[in-house]
Amino acid sequence: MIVPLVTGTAVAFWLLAPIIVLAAIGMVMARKPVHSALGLATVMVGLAVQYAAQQAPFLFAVQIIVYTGAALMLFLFVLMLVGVDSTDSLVETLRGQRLAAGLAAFGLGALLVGVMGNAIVEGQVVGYTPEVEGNNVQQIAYAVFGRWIFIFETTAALLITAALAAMVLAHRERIGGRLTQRRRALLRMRKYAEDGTHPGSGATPGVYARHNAVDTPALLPDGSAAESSVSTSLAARGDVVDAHRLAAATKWALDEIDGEEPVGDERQVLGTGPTARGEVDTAPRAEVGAGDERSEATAEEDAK
Amino acid sequence: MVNPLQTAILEPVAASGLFQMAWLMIAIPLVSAAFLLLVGKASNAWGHLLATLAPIASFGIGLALFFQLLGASVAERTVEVPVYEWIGVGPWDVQIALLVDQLSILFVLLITGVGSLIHIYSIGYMEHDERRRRFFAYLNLFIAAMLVLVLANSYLVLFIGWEGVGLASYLLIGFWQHRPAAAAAAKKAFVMNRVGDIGMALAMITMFAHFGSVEFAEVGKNAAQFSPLTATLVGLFLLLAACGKSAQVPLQAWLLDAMEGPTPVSALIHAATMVTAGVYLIVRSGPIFDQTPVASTAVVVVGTVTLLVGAWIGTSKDDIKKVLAGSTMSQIGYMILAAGIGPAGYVFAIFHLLTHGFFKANMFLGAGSIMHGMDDDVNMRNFGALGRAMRWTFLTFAMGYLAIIGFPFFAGFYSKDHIIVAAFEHNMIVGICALIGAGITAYYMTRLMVMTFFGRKRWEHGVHPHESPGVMVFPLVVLAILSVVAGVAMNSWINGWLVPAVGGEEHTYGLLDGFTEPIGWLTMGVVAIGVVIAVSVFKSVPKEAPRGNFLERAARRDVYGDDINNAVVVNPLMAFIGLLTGFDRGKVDGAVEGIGASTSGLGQVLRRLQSGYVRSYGLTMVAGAVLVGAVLILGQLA
Amino acid sequence: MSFPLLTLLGAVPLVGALVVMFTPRATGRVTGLFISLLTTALALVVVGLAAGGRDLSEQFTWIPAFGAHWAMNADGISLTMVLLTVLLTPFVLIASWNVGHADAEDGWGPRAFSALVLVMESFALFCFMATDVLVFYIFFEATLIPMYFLIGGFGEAGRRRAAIKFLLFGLGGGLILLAGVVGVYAISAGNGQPTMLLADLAGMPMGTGTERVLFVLFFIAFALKAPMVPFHTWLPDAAESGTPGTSALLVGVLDKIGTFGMIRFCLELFPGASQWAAPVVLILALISMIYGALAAIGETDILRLIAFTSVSHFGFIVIGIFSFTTISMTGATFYMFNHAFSTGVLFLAAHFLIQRRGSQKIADYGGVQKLAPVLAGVFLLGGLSSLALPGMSSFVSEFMVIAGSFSQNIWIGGISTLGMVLAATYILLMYQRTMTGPVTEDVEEAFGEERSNDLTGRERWAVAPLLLIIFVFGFFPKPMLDLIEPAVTTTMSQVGVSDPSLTMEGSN
Amino acid sequence: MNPENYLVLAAILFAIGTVGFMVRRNALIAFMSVELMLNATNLALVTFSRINGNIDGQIASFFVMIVAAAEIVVGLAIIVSIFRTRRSASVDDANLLKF
Repeated sequence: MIVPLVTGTAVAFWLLAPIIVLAAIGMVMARKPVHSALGLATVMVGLAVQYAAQQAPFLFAVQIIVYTGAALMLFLFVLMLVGVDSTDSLVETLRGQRLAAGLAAFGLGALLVGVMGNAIVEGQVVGYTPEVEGNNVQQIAYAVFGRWIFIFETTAALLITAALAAMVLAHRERIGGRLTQRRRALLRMRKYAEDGTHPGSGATPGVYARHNAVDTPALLPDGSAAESSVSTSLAARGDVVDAHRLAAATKWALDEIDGEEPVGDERQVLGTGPTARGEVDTAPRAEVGAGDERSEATAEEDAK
Repeated sequence: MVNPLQTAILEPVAASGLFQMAWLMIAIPLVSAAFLLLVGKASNAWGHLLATLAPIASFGIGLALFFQLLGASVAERTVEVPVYEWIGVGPWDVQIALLVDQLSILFVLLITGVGSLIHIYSIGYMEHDERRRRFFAYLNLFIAAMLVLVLANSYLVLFIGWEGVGLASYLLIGFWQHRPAAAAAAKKAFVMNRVGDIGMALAMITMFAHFGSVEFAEVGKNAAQFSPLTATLVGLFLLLAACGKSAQVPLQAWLLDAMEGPTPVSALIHAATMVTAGVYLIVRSGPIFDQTPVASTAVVVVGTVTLLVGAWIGTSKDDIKKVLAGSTMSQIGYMILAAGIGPAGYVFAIFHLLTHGFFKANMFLGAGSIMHGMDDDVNMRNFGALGRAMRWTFLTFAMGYLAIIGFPFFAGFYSKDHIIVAAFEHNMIVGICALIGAGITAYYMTRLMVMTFFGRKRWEHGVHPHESPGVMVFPLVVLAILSVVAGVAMNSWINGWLVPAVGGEEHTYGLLDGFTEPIGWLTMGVVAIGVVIAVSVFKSVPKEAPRGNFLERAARRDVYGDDINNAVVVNPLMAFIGLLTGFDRGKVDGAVEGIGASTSGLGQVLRRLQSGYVRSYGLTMVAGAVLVGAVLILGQLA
Repeated sequence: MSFPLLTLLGAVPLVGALVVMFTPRATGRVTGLFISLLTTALALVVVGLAAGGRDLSEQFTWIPAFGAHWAMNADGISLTMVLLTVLLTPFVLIASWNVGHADAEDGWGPRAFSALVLVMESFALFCFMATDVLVFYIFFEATLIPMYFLIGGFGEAGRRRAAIKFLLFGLGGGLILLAGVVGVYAISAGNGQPTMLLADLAGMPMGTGTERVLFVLFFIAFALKAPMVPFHTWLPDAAESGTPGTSALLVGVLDKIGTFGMIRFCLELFPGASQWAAPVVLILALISMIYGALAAIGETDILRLIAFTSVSHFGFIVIGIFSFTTISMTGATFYMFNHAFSTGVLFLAAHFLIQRRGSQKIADYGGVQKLAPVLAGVFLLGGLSSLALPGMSSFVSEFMVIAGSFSQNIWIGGISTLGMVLAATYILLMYQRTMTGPVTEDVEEAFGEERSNDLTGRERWAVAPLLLIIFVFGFFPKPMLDLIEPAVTTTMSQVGVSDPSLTMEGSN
Repeated sequence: MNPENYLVLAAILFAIGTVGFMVRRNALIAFMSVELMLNATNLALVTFSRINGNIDGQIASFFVMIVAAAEIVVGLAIIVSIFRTRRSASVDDANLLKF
């Protein structure tokens, strides 16, 4: 039985091609920009392997290091700046854009395949005729610094201008002077004088609360939770512990002091009832003030 | 029935001596007219006197030429006076040249003679008109144009005079332009003359196409070479021209409206001279009409019909000038009838034309002096018993009246009698119509005389007619004498004089022929009947015109001539023009504006492509790339 | 090829226009008039020399690649056109003395008017004298510019729109002509050395198909310029909203380039095709003549009416040209010469009338003859020359056109005589409605006793010479006809047609 | 191994890149799609270089990478500056330059 001559490049190609295509489609279809970036990274790496398979080791290296490594990472930087958490709705606003785009792209693809198809007759491969002895890198170096030296220098100029352009574009003139510590204090007091905002720093998470975890909001003297004490990205993600349950005990005590009929049954208030998140608190009933029940609930909740 | 009489064609003789100055006759009135118009107000005081001298001077030259021709032998009586070369292009060699022969000299004498008398008359008549100078200038212009018409040696030069006369009549009819009726009448006259001029133009261009020249001599010589169809066509075209100018049936509506002009104008232009131009044209084109019996019969028919229509109109018009205009139309019908008969009738046509010139001018001037006395009122129902009030006018008018009805020994008797005789020889029905025409003429002329001069006074209160001043009465007297004497003087002489020029055979007519032939008696009988009926009917004349029977109502509406013209030509043309203007504004312009509007509309649509979305631009780019690629590939494959 | 006199003649008004622009505002008009009179004098000298047999043709190679030469020549026909331009322009300048706002700061004052008129005169002269297709084409298009500003800058309310419409029609025509010129170049290049010279092109052999196509192109361009019916709607609009002085020049000079072009280029370059197309063209011209006359009768605006009369007259001219007889073509050329003056007088008289009363509508007038007899007289004389009264020059030309076309085709000649009646109707109808009848009250206060503004001295001097020319050439057309006839016979021989033999050889 | 496969792959990637650019509203994603298209072209260049046995293909691809780098820098700078002023990175929001 003849074992089909399967060369390394064929394996590389047939293994990676589907992955690359799927990654590309993933990049286009992903709702979160970060996922698209990852898709693109996969495509680039896959292509790098193809370069290697096509006897272009130098390009393989450059692709991985320079292109994927640096350029793509820039994307991630900007993604972070622009708002990594923004998910785009895939609903199409322009009428008929999606259908037309699909058609156009299909036409383009067919056209390219057709054109390239008859550009190559039965795909014979001609080996490299090296102008200078040495491997691929020497030849590229010879060519780049030989024939194409002029273009090489122009690209150098191009890169400098690009860098300069980026700085110019992203630069923002500082309008006011540098905010020194003295000025910050002065401003804080002025703000307090004018509209009575609290000059001191807000409460950090867990202050006077029954727990000092990052996601537990601080409790203000009147028992309400201080929103500003928890990081906005956590709040955006919805991982903030419900302050109501924490404040219940204080509130129960205050009602007791004022002689009013305390709200809610004793069991719930003291943490032996169903937790704020609606599931029955199966933990064994313990005396009031035992911190560990609290930690079990939160651990449970964190797991979710 | 081709007429056996052969039209004489004489070789014109070169001008010599006084003849070379013949063009002066035209130049004097033309220069004086131009002078009066250009000099303007300065010449108001004496302008009209200068203007009167001009036709008198031309009359003098004319008389001198006449006597020279009388003295010359028959062969030398056709004299050609070259003036200068007008159009010398390609095959054409059109000369401005005058032709003085027996026929044209008679016309010259008529025009300048009657013209001078009317100028003298106008001095009195236009006494208090502030634009008198302009009136006399136009009269001189008319005399000059009419002389060009009769002295021309070719149809083209005749055409200059023809249109010049049309212009002069336009200016004179519309002299009192502030009156809308006069302006409309003037325009109508000019346009209808222009319709006739189409006939003239068509005739001329046919001659040019066939002979390369339009001189009477050339055309006369080569007329035989015309094919029967062309000859008939040219004949009919000339008839159309004659109808236009002489107000014959198809184109007669303008003559009655032309009475809007001052009375001397009516006398000169619409009685004596211009309206007879048509007859002159037909007599001059004798050789052509000889070739085409069809056209000749057409002329006879037109003449007869107009003869009857004119007389019919004359019977029940209350405006004295309209009656005289109707009678002019009828008398010219007689002349056209005579001219249509062929060479035999030419002489009688001209003879009647001359006598008619005298007595019709006399009666028109008489009417003018009556209007002068009656504060410009023309309605005969307000006249009556003027005989006693205006002795001289009454006497001279009576002479004219007797002449026109053909009272024995008066001018009309001789000239009309011959025509009726010739008519009977030509065709029985035509003869009878001519006879009936004579009867009706007698009827309406007597009606006019009775209503104006006899019967009870029906004057408006505050009107007291008085005799016109001497300067107006003098021409009346001269014309009256002429309308009496002219018949007798010319009866035997005119045939011998004209036959060499216009054809027909020599024949001497005695003074008493009228009494020897049965037709003469017949005519006198019919005339007598007409007079008796008129006198009896118009014993008492009611103030208000009675409703009258169908015939009278038709006559009052000019035999519905205007209504026919409007219905057949004017209204449809105006409707079509309205349509056309709408079409031009709407469609043609619309199409042009439409192109403009549609381009900007397209612009509005394409504007939307710039949607502002980068992604749609991307799509357009990719689609474009694909298209280009596809085209290239297809190009390769094809 | 001695001293380039013809180029000098064309250049004088152009340079003059520049001089006028730099003279102080007050004397601008006077210098403008002086320069136009100078051009007239120079033109008369040129005509004298040319008539005296001197060869004034000039030829300098200009663009060897196309074979384009700066070639000028003055034969009978172009001399007539030159004469008509130089004779009409000074009097239009005199008549439109106070056109434009005298103290206009934005330059649209009378000085700008004179300058633009001089520029237009210069381009027209070059057009008439050019014997090189490219030079003719360039000036054919160039004349649009000054005329656009003349219509757009001075005149009534809708002038901007009319100016644009005029320009678009002109450019449309120009475009079609350009296609023709390119075709001619292609053919001449095909037959060896590419040349634009009329002399070389005349005998150029070309396929009947191409010759016909080129003929159609040239003819449509010229039919657009000299408005024939389907393309005529720009002329009434331009005349209605431009100043009558401008319209006189537009109709008198500019539109003649169209008909002149027909003789000089359509006939001489494409003889075969002209004869092939002659019947169709004649019918089109006949329709144009009758359509123009009927539209004139139905018109209510004086200037539009006069514009439509010109459409009718152009119909006559084209009938004359395409009847291919010596008489009709000489008649047509002489017609172009007379039409300029008869319509010029009409437009200028209308100008004086409208200047006094302010409105262009016929209905607003009545009885002007009583208060301004001289103005009415001039208006009547202009009208009479327009309806071709014998004794006036237009009769000679109109009669020659009718007779010439009749001898070639009985029906065309026959129907064209209708024009005489229609002309009489629209002229006298207009005259009756405006001049005669009782004096209406607003005519009274416009021409009233106290202001007694009949024609002033200046206005009489503007119109009198034109009338003199009409009468002189009415009675003595010989000098002009002798000038035109040789050129027409050469054109006829080039087109290869001869006069129809007289059916009966009458010896005259 | 027939090089044509690589070209087909390049064509598919290029087509996906164009779809990405035309369909997605987020500027960064569109930008990434452009990068994807560039990578596709690089693949094609390398493939042709190998087919024709000439090193220039690889050099061209190399230069494409350089230019891509410059382009990314400037592109991202622009996107950041737009984001900073408009608080949104959507391509469709910047649609004022229209009819």
